[in-house]
Amino acid sequence: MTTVAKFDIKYIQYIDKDGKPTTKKLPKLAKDIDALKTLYRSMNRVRVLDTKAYALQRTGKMGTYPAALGQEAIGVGFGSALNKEDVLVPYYRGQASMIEHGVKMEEVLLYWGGDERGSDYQNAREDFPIAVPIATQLLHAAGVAKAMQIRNEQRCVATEIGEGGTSEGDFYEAINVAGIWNLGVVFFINNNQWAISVPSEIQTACETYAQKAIAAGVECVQVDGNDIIAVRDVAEKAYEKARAGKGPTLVECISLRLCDHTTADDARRYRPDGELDEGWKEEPILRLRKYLESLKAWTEEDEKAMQEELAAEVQEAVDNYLNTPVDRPEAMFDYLYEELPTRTLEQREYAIQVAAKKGA
Amino acid sequence: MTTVAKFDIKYIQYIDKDGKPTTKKLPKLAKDIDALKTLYRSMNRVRVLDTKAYALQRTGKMGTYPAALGQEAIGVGFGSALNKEDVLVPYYRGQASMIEHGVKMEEVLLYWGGDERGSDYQNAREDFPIAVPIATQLLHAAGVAKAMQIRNEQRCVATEIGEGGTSEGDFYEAINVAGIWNLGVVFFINNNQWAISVPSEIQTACETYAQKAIAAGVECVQVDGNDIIAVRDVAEKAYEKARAGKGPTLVECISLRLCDHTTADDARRYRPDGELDEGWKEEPILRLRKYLESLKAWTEEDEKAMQEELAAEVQEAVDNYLNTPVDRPEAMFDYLYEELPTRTLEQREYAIQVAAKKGA
Amino acid sequence: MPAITLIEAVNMAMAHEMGVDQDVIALGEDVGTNGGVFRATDGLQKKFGKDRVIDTPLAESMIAGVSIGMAAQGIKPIAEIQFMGFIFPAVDQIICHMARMRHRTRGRITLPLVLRAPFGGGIHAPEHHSESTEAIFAHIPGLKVVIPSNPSRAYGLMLAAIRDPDPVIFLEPKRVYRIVKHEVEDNGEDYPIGCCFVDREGTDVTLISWGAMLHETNIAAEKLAAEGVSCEVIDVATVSPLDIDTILESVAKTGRAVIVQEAPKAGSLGSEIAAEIAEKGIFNLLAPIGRVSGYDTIMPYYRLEKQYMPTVDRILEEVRKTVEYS
Amino acid sequence: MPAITLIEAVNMAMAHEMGVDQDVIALGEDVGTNGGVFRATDGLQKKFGKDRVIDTPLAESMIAGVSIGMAAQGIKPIAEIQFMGFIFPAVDQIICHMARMRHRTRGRITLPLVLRAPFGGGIHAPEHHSESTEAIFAHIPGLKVVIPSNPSRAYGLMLAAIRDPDPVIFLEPKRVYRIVKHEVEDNGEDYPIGCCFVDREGTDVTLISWGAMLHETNIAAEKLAAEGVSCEVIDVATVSPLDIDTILESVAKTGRAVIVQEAPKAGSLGSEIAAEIAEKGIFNLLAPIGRVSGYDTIMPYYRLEKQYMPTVDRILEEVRKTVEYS
Ligand SMILES: Cc1ncc(C[n+]2csc(CCOP(=O)(O)OP(=O)(O)O)c2C)c(N)n1
Ligand SMILES: Cc1ncc(C[n+]2csc(CCOP(=O)(O)OP(=O)(O)O)c2C)c(N)n1
Ligand SMILES: [Mg+2]
Ligand SMILES: [Mg+2]
Repeated sequence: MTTVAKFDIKYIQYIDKDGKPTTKKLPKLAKDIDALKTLYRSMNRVRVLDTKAYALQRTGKMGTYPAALGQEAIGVGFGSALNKEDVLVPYYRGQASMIEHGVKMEEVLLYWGGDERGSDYQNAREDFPIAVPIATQLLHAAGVAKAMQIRNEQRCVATEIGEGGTSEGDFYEAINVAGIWNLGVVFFINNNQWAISVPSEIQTACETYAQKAIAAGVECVQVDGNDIIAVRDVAEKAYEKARAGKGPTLVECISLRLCDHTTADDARRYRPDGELDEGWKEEPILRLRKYLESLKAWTEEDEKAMQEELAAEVQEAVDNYLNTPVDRPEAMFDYLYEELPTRTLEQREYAIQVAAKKGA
Repeated sequence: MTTVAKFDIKYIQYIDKDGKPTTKKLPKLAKDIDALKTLYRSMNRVRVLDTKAYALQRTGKMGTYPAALGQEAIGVGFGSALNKEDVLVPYYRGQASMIEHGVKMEEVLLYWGGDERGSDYQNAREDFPIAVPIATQLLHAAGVAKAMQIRNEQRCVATEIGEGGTSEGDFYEAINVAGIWNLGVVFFINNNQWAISVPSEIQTACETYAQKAIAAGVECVQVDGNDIIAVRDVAEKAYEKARAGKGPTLVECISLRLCDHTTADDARRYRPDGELDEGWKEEPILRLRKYLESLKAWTEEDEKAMQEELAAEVQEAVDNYLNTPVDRPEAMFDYLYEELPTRTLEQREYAIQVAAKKGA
Repeated sequence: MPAITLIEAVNMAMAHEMGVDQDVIALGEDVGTNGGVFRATDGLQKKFGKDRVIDTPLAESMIAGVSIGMAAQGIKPIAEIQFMGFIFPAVDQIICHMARMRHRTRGRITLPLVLRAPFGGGIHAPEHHSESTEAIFAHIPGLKVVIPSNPSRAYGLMLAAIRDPDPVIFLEPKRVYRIVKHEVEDNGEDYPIGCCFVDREGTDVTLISWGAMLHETNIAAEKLAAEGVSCEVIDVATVSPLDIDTILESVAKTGRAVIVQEAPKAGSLGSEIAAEIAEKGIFNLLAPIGRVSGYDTIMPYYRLEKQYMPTVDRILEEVRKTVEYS
Repeated sequence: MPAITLIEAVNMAMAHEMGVDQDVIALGEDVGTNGGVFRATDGLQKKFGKDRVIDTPLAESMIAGVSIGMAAQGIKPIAEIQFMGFIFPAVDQIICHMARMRHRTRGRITLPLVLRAPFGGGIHAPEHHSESTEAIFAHIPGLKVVIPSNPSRAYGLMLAAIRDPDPVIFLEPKRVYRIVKHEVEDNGEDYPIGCCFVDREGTDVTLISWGAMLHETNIAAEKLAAEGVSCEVIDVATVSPLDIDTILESVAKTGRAVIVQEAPKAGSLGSEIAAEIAEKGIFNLLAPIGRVSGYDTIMPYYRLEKQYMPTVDRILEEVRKTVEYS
């Protein structure tokens, strides 16, 4: 019996839950106050948006919405590290990274508000729309990276998935092809510890989600997903590697879903007592604030001012969303193909008539 | 940066290509001459059957057929270690294990000869028919094991897949669920180094196929698939563990496909020069013969007698196959549901008429 | 006897059969502690334990494939696909194995299993949660595809599906999960699979529908009755294998037919029914077959979904046209 | 100009377009060194290199999903699914993404890709290698489904499929891969997608078919001509979106229609065509629509496949019945 291969999984954390550094070897970012403030603001922005979206849903002005409460460091961390010309392939709980990469908040609201125009991103033209069918998006990310490789471009692709989603075959097929083709794609797992009501103990026998990359010969690492400095630093390095043609990385980010799965869910049905209390002690925003405060870089006034600004910013997006009139009925048909077949053209005319009658 | 998980992959071999033990800690089987002779005969039987099937195909008496040339130790090894009440869920190149578990050779021939009755195994009533859609069978194996678990039975399940097939999502979904449900199933990978024309260098970036099990938290091991003593010994232990409710194992067996992919393939289009010459030096039958000879347990006369007996045995199966008349046309309908719907009943009558006219 | 909703009827049928048959088990994503995202399996895990009501990992091909393996051993799995839009990863297992295991083993291995999925639009659900793709499964020989339209039928047909020795795809019209209640006795009596139900007898025109659309269809029939148009309303219920005889008989009587469905029109179940009428009852027809249908386009997100879904008005218009045709 | 087979025409069209458009690439299992198990991509890797003719790992969902990603970036992938029986793991990617990317991004992201697969029975292939499941894809809005029936059409339609800005499922009737040869000039001229072809003009009855079955249909038409029955033969070619107008016009002229297909009957493309004729041309019909079809059962293994597949005799019988009907 000989040993033919060996693997280990590393865990990265720079700032602990009390905002204290856990190592002396901090990345540059840990000292870049402006950058940290921007990240802090971004995480708060997502939280304000999510809260607002919840309220809209509760008052009948929005459809089902998946908040990212407690998981803001992940999306903001890896989303903000992307260059504009990189491509983001998000999952449904991806608003944090999407907004960082240029998707407008009102676009996010439009999408969940039941309007396809929410995916016609005005800034992030190459980014993929949200993928609801779980794990499918990872293959698209691999394909985008393959296109970049074929054209010899120094860009990269980031994509995200929940820890539950890693049980899908598409997850594995994507990391496997990324491995063998040496694609410039970085896979982020938001391990928020729940897949709706299903905890990790029911999802997989793995000790870590990072180790799933071993099945694809892909480099991997586990990160404290509540530590945005760690997430962002790991993302930057993985992107550099990807852009340099040195292949994919899989990053497991450990967080906790502090909210319901979506507005349609009630986590009290299945969440063990005490979990939330513990979770709130770990959450990423307070942690960064404590760290900033420890550097004397953040005050109560800063906080107040920022919260007011963010409220206004989000409100503007909400207003834009609410003021967007429902699309024309024929929009159901107008983007099906470049050119609509005759048969469907007749249906389009009919739909317009029906709508006109209803309107009348 | 801390290390949170560690893994290594072991490789097992007892007998090298010259029939020499590579360790002093040999399993009992290595000294059980009768058992070894039976295994030797079984491997030869498959080889004779495959040769015959090829000849039948070449003369228009059979459909496409996938031989197991050079891979006989794998199927014979793990198939023979099963108990009768265990369940086998084979893949299309699975004749070696199938025959070991009671499937008749004429049934194998009937299946590839285009007759569904080939899957109505007379002895192995619970075994699954061959799965052509790659990797799908692994999920069935997991399901069978789950049924055994629900009923608290001390049985186990064995299933097989090619190394190329491990790239399919179903492979991963199956090992993942087997891991988390702690199922009594053993997954054998026949790593014959080719998936039709695709070598491992194009299939996956993994150093080993065994390590794919790490993604599922499943125990795994790599075995010399040309060493039937190793395969059989590993299989026995894995089954014992499975029957005892201690969960799944994944076993990668390294071999080489010495034949074309199937009768429909021509490996000369893609196989590198010299590979076959090297491969023939490693192959499992000669190796076991050398080992037996080194124990003075096998002579040229034994060989001759055995080959004659096997030729007769296989010829009988071939005759039975060739003498099986084509099924009734209405057999197309008779097993679709327990009870055929009226509509389809009419089609059945019609098909009988059409056949009668043709016959006339 | 309290009145119950369609989803409660599904639950009651599962609970009933699990109570009398040890081999029946339920599995799927979130079916355990959570009782299913629509609560179809509510309370079942508490009642029957974690061994018989199983929360699975998130993988639909796995759910289908593992169910096949279990069923081959005589377990009778009721597997939930959380929404029909997520059944597609399981299609390979459904088409290549589920539908054909009995056939390909010449009856040696049979698969007594049920694959449940909520489907259809109209509840303001997110993308991929509102499609009606029953036609895909209805085209696959070896499957049975059942769609209950109300609580009583949901109870009776679910019992029949579980007891059926062959695989049944059981599609639940989630828009009507809770809009009507029936008094349903938990008496274990199943309804026949493979038969249409006649919801309403009539003489002027046959309205043919299934699932949620039956509600609009019945409302339309009621309104038309007030106008003096006598509609026969047929609930197809088992969309495969299709009970075409009941439909043909009705059309022979009325001479006119209107098919009402939510799915896109091209290559749909409505096409199949129309084709059968055209083949076997064409000269009974006094008017072209009317069809009220979803459009041949992607199911829109919810702001436009009302524009997509057939309405009572659209049905009325089509029926009037068909009845007035001469 | 040498005469070439259907599969050579497919190869020639791919080679042509790869020659003139750098963005066109081919991928799939065994498409590289091996040139495809049927040799559809023979020689392409040698000519265009490993970057443009890519042997993939063995995973169909991956092939489809990665093609979507590439196409979103303006690459034009021609992806091969080795046999149509193995397309099912990719169905989720096809239905949930491929068919709707343009739609759901309001035109922002489009997918100029082709998914090729050989299909159909009659070549003594193993299990799962002989089915005809075009109806599944023809029911999905947002896809185009093209089936060439001969070498010239294979060349022209493949070029059109590659150039089409939207996803095209290109199904190749493998039974006729090599049975006829046409002189096809490699001139880069495409044929229109979305149009039927009229193979033969006639006045008594319209025969409607596609793919391999067109061969039996044309033979039958020839025989019937000798009997004095004048058949119009239509090659549907694009099974979705369907060019129903050409079919309706022909039926308006002949008053009789017979549909010939290899797929099972229930919920098939033949049903769709029959339903459309019944809806829009019913009173032009002098006889019920005839249908010659595979049966509603699992495609048998090869010893019985001849019993399953429609034959010239079955077509003749149905056409005679339809023509004699009065
Ligand atoms: C293929 C598929 N199956 C099922 C669902 C329904 N569903 C939506 S979210 C979810 C749980 C996902 O959990 P996880 O991957 O951990 O991501 P999270 O929501 O926790 O971020 C499920 C089952 C889906 N969207 N897609
Ligand atoms: C889902 C699916 N895709 C493709 C095929 C076609 N096919 C048959 S065998 C094969 C190669 C399999 O290679 P491997 O898994 O290594 O097994 P081996 O044949 O070498 O034993 C392929 C691609 C198939 N049968 N099923
Ligand atoms: Mg999660
Ligand atoms: Mg192999």
